Amino acid sequence: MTLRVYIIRRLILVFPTLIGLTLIVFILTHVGGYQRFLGEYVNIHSAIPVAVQEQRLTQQFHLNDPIFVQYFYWLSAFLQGNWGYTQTPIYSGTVLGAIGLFLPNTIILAAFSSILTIIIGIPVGVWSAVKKDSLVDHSTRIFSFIGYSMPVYWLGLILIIAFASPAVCPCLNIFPISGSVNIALTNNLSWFTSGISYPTHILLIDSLIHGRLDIFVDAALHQVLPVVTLTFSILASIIRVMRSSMEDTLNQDYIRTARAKGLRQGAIINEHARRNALIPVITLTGYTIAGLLGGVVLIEAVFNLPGIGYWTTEALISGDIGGIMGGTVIFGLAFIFSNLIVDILYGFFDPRIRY
Amino acid sequence: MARFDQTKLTLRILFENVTSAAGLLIVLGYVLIAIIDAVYPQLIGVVNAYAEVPDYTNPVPQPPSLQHLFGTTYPGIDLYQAVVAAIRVDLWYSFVIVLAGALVGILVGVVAAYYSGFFDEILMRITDIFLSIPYLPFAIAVGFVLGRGLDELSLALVIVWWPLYARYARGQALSIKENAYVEAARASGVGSWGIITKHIVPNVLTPVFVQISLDLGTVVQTFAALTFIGFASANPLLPELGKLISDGFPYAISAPWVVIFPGVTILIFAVAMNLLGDGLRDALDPRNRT
Amino acid sequence: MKGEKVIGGTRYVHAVDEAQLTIGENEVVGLVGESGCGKTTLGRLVLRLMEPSKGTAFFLIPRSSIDRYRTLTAGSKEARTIEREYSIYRFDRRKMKEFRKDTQIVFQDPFSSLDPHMTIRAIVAEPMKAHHYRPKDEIDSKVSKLLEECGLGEQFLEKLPHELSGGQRQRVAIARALAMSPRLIVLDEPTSALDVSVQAQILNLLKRFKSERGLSFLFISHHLAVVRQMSDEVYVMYAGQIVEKGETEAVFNSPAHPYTIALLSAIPVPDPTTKREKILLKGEIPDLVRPPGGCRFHPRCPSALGNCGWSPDEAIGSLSDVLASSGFPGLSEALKSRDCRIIDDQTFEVHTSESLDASQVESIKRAVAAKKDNQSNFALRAVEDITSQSDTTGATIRVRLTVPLVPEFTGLGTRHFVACNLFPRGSTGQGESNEFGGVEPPVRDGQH
Amino acid sequence: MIQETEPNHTPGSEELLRVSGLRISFVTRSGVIQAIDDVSFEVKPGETLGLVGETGCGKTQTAISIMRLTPEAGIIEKGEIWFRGTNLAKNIDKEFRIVSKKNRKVLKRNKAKLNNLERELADIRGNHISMVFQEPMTSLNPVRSIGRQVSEVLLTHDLPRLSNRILARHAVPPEALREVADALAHQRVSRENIRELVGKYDIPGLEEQITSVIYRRDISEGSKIQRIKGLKQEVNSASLPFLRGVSAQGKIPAAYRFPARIPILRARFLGLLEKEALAVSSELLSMVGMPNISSVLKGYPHELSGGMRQRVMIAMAIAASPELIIADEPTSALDVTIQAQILQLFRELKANLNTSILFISHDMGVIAEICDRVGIMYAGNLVEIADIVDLFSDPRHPYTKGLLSAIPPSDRKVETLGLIRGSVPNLMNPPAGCRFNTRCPFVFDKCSQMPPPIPVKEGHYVRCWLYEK
Repeated sequence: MTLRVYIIRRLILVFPTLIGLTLIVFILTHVGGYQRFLGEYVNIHSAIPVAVQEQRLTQQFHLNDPIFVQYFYWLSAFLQGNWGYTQTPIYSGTVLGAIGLFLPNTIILAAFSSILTIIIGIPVGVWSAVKKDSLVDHSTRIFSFIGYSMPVYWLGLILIIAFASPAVCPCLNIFPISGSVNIALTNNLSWFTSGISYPTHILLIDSLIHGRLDIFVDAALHQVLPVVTLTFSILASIIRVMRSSMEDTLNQDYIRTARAKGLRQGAIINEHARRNALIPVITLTGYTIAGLLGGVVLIEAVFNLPGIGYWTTEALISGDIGGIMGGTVIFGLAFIFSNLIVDILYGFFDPRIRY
Repeated sequence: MARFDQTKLTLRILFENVTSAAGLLIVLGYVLIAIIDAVYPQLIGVVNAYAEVPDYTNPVPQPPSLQHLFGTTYPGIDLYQAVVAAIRVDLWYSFVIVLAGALVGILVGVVAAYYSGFFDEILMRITDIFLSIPYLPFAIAVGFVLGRGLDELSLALVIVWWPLYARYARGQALSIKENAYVEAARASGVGSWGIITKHIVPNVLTPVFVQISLDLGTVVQTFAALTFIGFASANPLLPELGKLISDGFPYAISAPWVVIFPGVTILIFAVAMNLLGDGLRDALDPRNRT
Repeated sequence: MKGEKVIGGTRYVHAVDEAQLTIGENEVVGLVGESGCGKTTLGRLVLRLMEPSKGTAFFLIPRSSIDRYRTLTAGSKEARTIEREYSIYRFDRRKMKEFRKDTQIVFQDPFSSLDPHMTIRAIVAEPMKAHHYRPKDEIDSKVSKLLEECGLGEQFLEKLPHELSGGQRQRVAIARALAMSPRLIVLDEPTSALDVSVQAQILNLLKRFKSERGLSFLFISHHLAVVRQMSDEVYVMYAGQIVEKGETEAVFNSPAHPYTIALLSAIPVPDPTTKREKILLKGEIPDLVRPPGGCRFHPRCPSALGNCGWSPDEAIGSLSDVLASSGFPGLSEALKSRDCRIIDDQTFEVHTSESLDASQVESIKRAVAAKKDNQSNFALRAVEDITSQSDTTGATIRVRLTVPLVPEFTGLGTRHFVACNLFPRGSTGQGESNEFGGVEPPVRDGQH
Repeated sequence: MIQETEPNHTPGSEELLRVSGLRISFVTRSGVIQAIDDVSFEVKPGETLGLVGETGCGKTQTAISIMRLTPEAGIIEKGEIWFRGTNLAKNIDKEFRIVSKKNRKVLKRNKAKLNNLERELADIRGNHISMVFQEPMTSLNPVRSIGRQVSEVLLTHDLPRLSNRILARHAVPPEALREVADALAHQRVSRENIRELVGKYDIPGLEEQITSVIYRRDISEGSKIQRIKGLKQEVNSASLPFLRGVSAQGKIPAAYRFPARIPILRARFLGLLEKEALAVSSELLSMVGMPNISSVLKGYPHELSGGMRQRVMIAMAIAASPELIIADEPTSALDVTIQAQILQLFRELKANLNTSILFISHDMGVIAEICDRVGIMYAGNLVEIADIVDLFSDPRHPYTKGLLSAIPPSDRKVETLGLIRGSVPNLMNPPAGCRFNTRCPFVFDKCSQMPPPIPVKEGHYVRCWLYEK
């Protein structure tokens, strides 16, 4: 089986998972009758009275038919982009609209931290495995243990205290602790309203588009603490896995063979051990990504960043079904597709998997 | 007797490693506190183990002092008592969640692995689907639907957690099934049920047990995290660590202790649990037993 | 019997194909072959640890009924009644329970064949518990007695497997196998994982049990010397088929099948003075997903004939070599790059731009004839005829191969049979005798 | 290289490897295992010495320790390993020591010393001594192509050879090649007359190249001559000084270290050597009888059968034409017919390369087929060592006798096999004196002391009091 075949097969395997995801969301909206479902699809801002809307919805989604018929109609609506409405303090309108506004910020946050994690985590893990039982090793282990066990939102709070509380040290008040930008800079801007910037909704880009360097710098500063927090929370587990898998690899027979061939230490680690050691790390990336996405929710809540997570928590507090389900779907999709990419990478890394 | 020697050996290896020993002791300490708090709270100076005692005359958080060891949090709640009481709540729920999840998971996993084929396929697809949503958002959704009390929340977490164990137990069971002793048992007329109960489950339990110990720390965190973002609003005065942190959130800067103490309580427990889990894994790894 | 097992969920492998064997009362039957030849699968089929896709196995069937059965047409009413009565694949729950009691297995790897969580006592007692051995309170004494017989003292009862050496574990496994005093034990490479001196101990032990308890063994091993010591009859397997079978002494003293001969000559002899020349088989054991046609051994066979099942693919390979060295580079290239038409299992065509006259075709034939005795070109022996017709664009050569002949068992004297085209059926006067003919079940004389 | 030389070592002294008084211990949780005690033997140039014994007798550890590849838990406590006048086991006491830590023994390592050791040994491993391991499945890197795994040996140890080959192709005039080719076409082909043919024009690497073509198996006789004629190739002129530097200095010249690593330039410098290394690898693979090499070079270990993997291992072992090959049960994981092929291969290598081989096996038959001398090991002791014929014709040590009698003969049926009572002693507290005294049928009081190697015949020593004169 060639690599291409493997990739194609993997792509096909995505569909059942997607069906499952939608099915779960659909069932959740139907637990105990379809009232919650109606709640998701009724638009209270429209002129049409709720009762009428509900009646229409009942017809549109065939709510009186058997459940799988309903699923079918719901799915078609879902695929046509009708995801219902959300009413939260920070946004009120269609679910898709909300996602369009909030997703970019989340992506930025997640992207920054994942990149940081990879460029820090893997070398450190390798290093501490090679220098087993050395001071380096022990300190990285302690670090990863604490990082692994630290509640991420709490870490966020601690950072907030450290960088904002006068009790600690005014010298530390360099990083802003809340929101995505300093309101003072942005009030009565045409392209920035209620925490959302236009056109790309990514403030870092929009500020440059509108040539406002000061806003760009301020926005960048606002990103620092969240990114650091999120990175810290996932870095630990990556280092941990990388270290242990590198340790195993170094005990393999083929490493002994490499030594018997007279290869230098460097060559053994870089050319023989590292690639093998990465394979189990890749397989475990799925869980890391899950942790990352979970972390996003909490961190956006702590730092009031207008992202999907923030929106979802707002929806939870204000009991808004549309927001909850929308958030779940988006996180689910993000998770499924990032795992897809990981698996394809896996195919590149391990020649055995193609056979 | 041999089996006893095995347990002894395990403990010896566990205690040879200082960190895992420390982990074990700390965890035991937490459990002890929880138990005392449940049976005779006054012993550790807790007035009401089942609800926080607000003091609206002085709702603003007070710094740690002699009569308020950890200070107070909004609304005038003695943080020490709240934290101690919360330990009981969090430990209880976490244990329930993990054990329930593990139980379901082992059952599904082992059965799937033993009767491989179509049945296995179905079960694994289901677990895949459950695993295809990151657990935190999924738990939020399920919890929201079930209702936002702690019991509903833990039910939600069980629903999110069991597939992990199912996957894990299945993997273990599959490798065990390959061993010749399973086939030998079949050849000597032992029925399927006998093989599952006598050979597969006992051999699966050990690794799953390690997994449980590694997960407990995570579950405590997740549980607290969910209450932090607004679950458990059903019972505003229930002592719970995540909730305490979110209550203190607005005062974090002016009165840091309101978030520090509950957070540290979680952190220490999670660290201890992970240390213990790692120690157990090493202790039960055959390579380290010779 | 014919077994199938699945590999990787997609590819079906005929691990065992059309194999027949008989195990008589108090008889040791050896099953020899290299890894992946299907001997283990056959062993598991005999105990119904897996279901065959075709074929049957009889247990404790009276000689009379088996002889009768051979005369019947498959699927006929009477045949089915016999099957229902004696075929292990038709057994109902109760009969299966009995069967499990009467048969046992000992595995190769003494490490994975004992449950690491069970004490030796529990392991040996397991079969008795499974069969509700009565009286219960005697189980313990029986366990220690069995261990005693296998040379393990009381002190082992409460030990766990990992505290024992390989040899001791294998003794435990044997004790477990003997627990319900079975009639037939399948020994799947029982000593392959052991050291020579321990192996000797175990083999002697097994021999003793055979003579003392009148057991029957199916002794599976890749180690010919061991098989020779243990078995009364031996079956040689290659790539899922039995190629030679007969009384041990007959097979070992006068091996007939080229594979058996090569196998015997390949055993390293612990004696530096005897420098007998070896027959080195080239190539690998074939992949059973696509086994070679005809006699599965023909690609490696040092004395393969034209009709042993050569396919165009094989012929094309060596033909192109021959053409290369005898001045037909164009044709050779065409063949090498598989630029040729395979018409059917025996015929293929190759086209060349250079025109060929009769003499050149003749010279090709001569070259083929000259080269076909070099073992790497044995495929050429299958070349029956080479014809060419010229056309405007050049010439087309059509090569026809001999029709393969699937070897059948031929008797070489009493109770020694070989399936090889070197011994065409009837060549030795006596054909397949009933002893080995037909469906071959574990046979027991008299009633059970 | 380790500079200390053996005091009584004369350059022309006849043995290649001498192990003396070797003692290896393994520190485990439950105690210290005295795996090997007082093992001494030597390997002469060109000879094949066999080490036989049952599981846990320490034969493998002995072999591995020669290259100082003993696993984490094991240490060399005493002994010397002289290889070509260098003691590979010098200052072992500084590298490890056993310390008691709360009533159990643990190992302390001197990391710095060990790193130095590794660096020093790197020149010997794979270059002067190479190894073939038992498990061809796990001993090859699963995610590294065969080609790279073989060629990296050459790139580590044999840069001059590679550059010489390229230069030779560049330097040799085509007519010279034609002469050689024609000459070879007519006269009988042997290494001698090739050497003399090539001797006329002294071009380093030319002879090797011609022999490599001549001794390849995967080309038919006719085209070999063509190949030789076709040897000449164009080499990028910019890289000539680089190649000359390499063959002169035996390593990449300092001036080129950096440019050679720049991706674009790499192809001109390192790239050349890597390509040549691949070419040599394919020759090596054909020497070990590997079919369709070109695809194997690109392929990965899991695509090969056990026998083929083992051939790859052997190709790597002979790549840098070492003086000594240590083969640790190279055929134990293989089927009988495949084992026969590999043994045949070893015989050919012995004939063509005349390297010494230290051949470890548990199978007396295999040993009998391939070895010139053989040592019998039991429970960490070398109990008997003798010329192969002597040992089989008149074994002296009771263990050797028992072992030989326990082998099931393949040519006749015997009623019961001879056997050795009891089982191997636990090496955590081995019996005092001769370790076989717990099972020996002839045991007597004297056996409580360790017997010295007692000569019973020229080159035949046995550690047993029965033969004390």
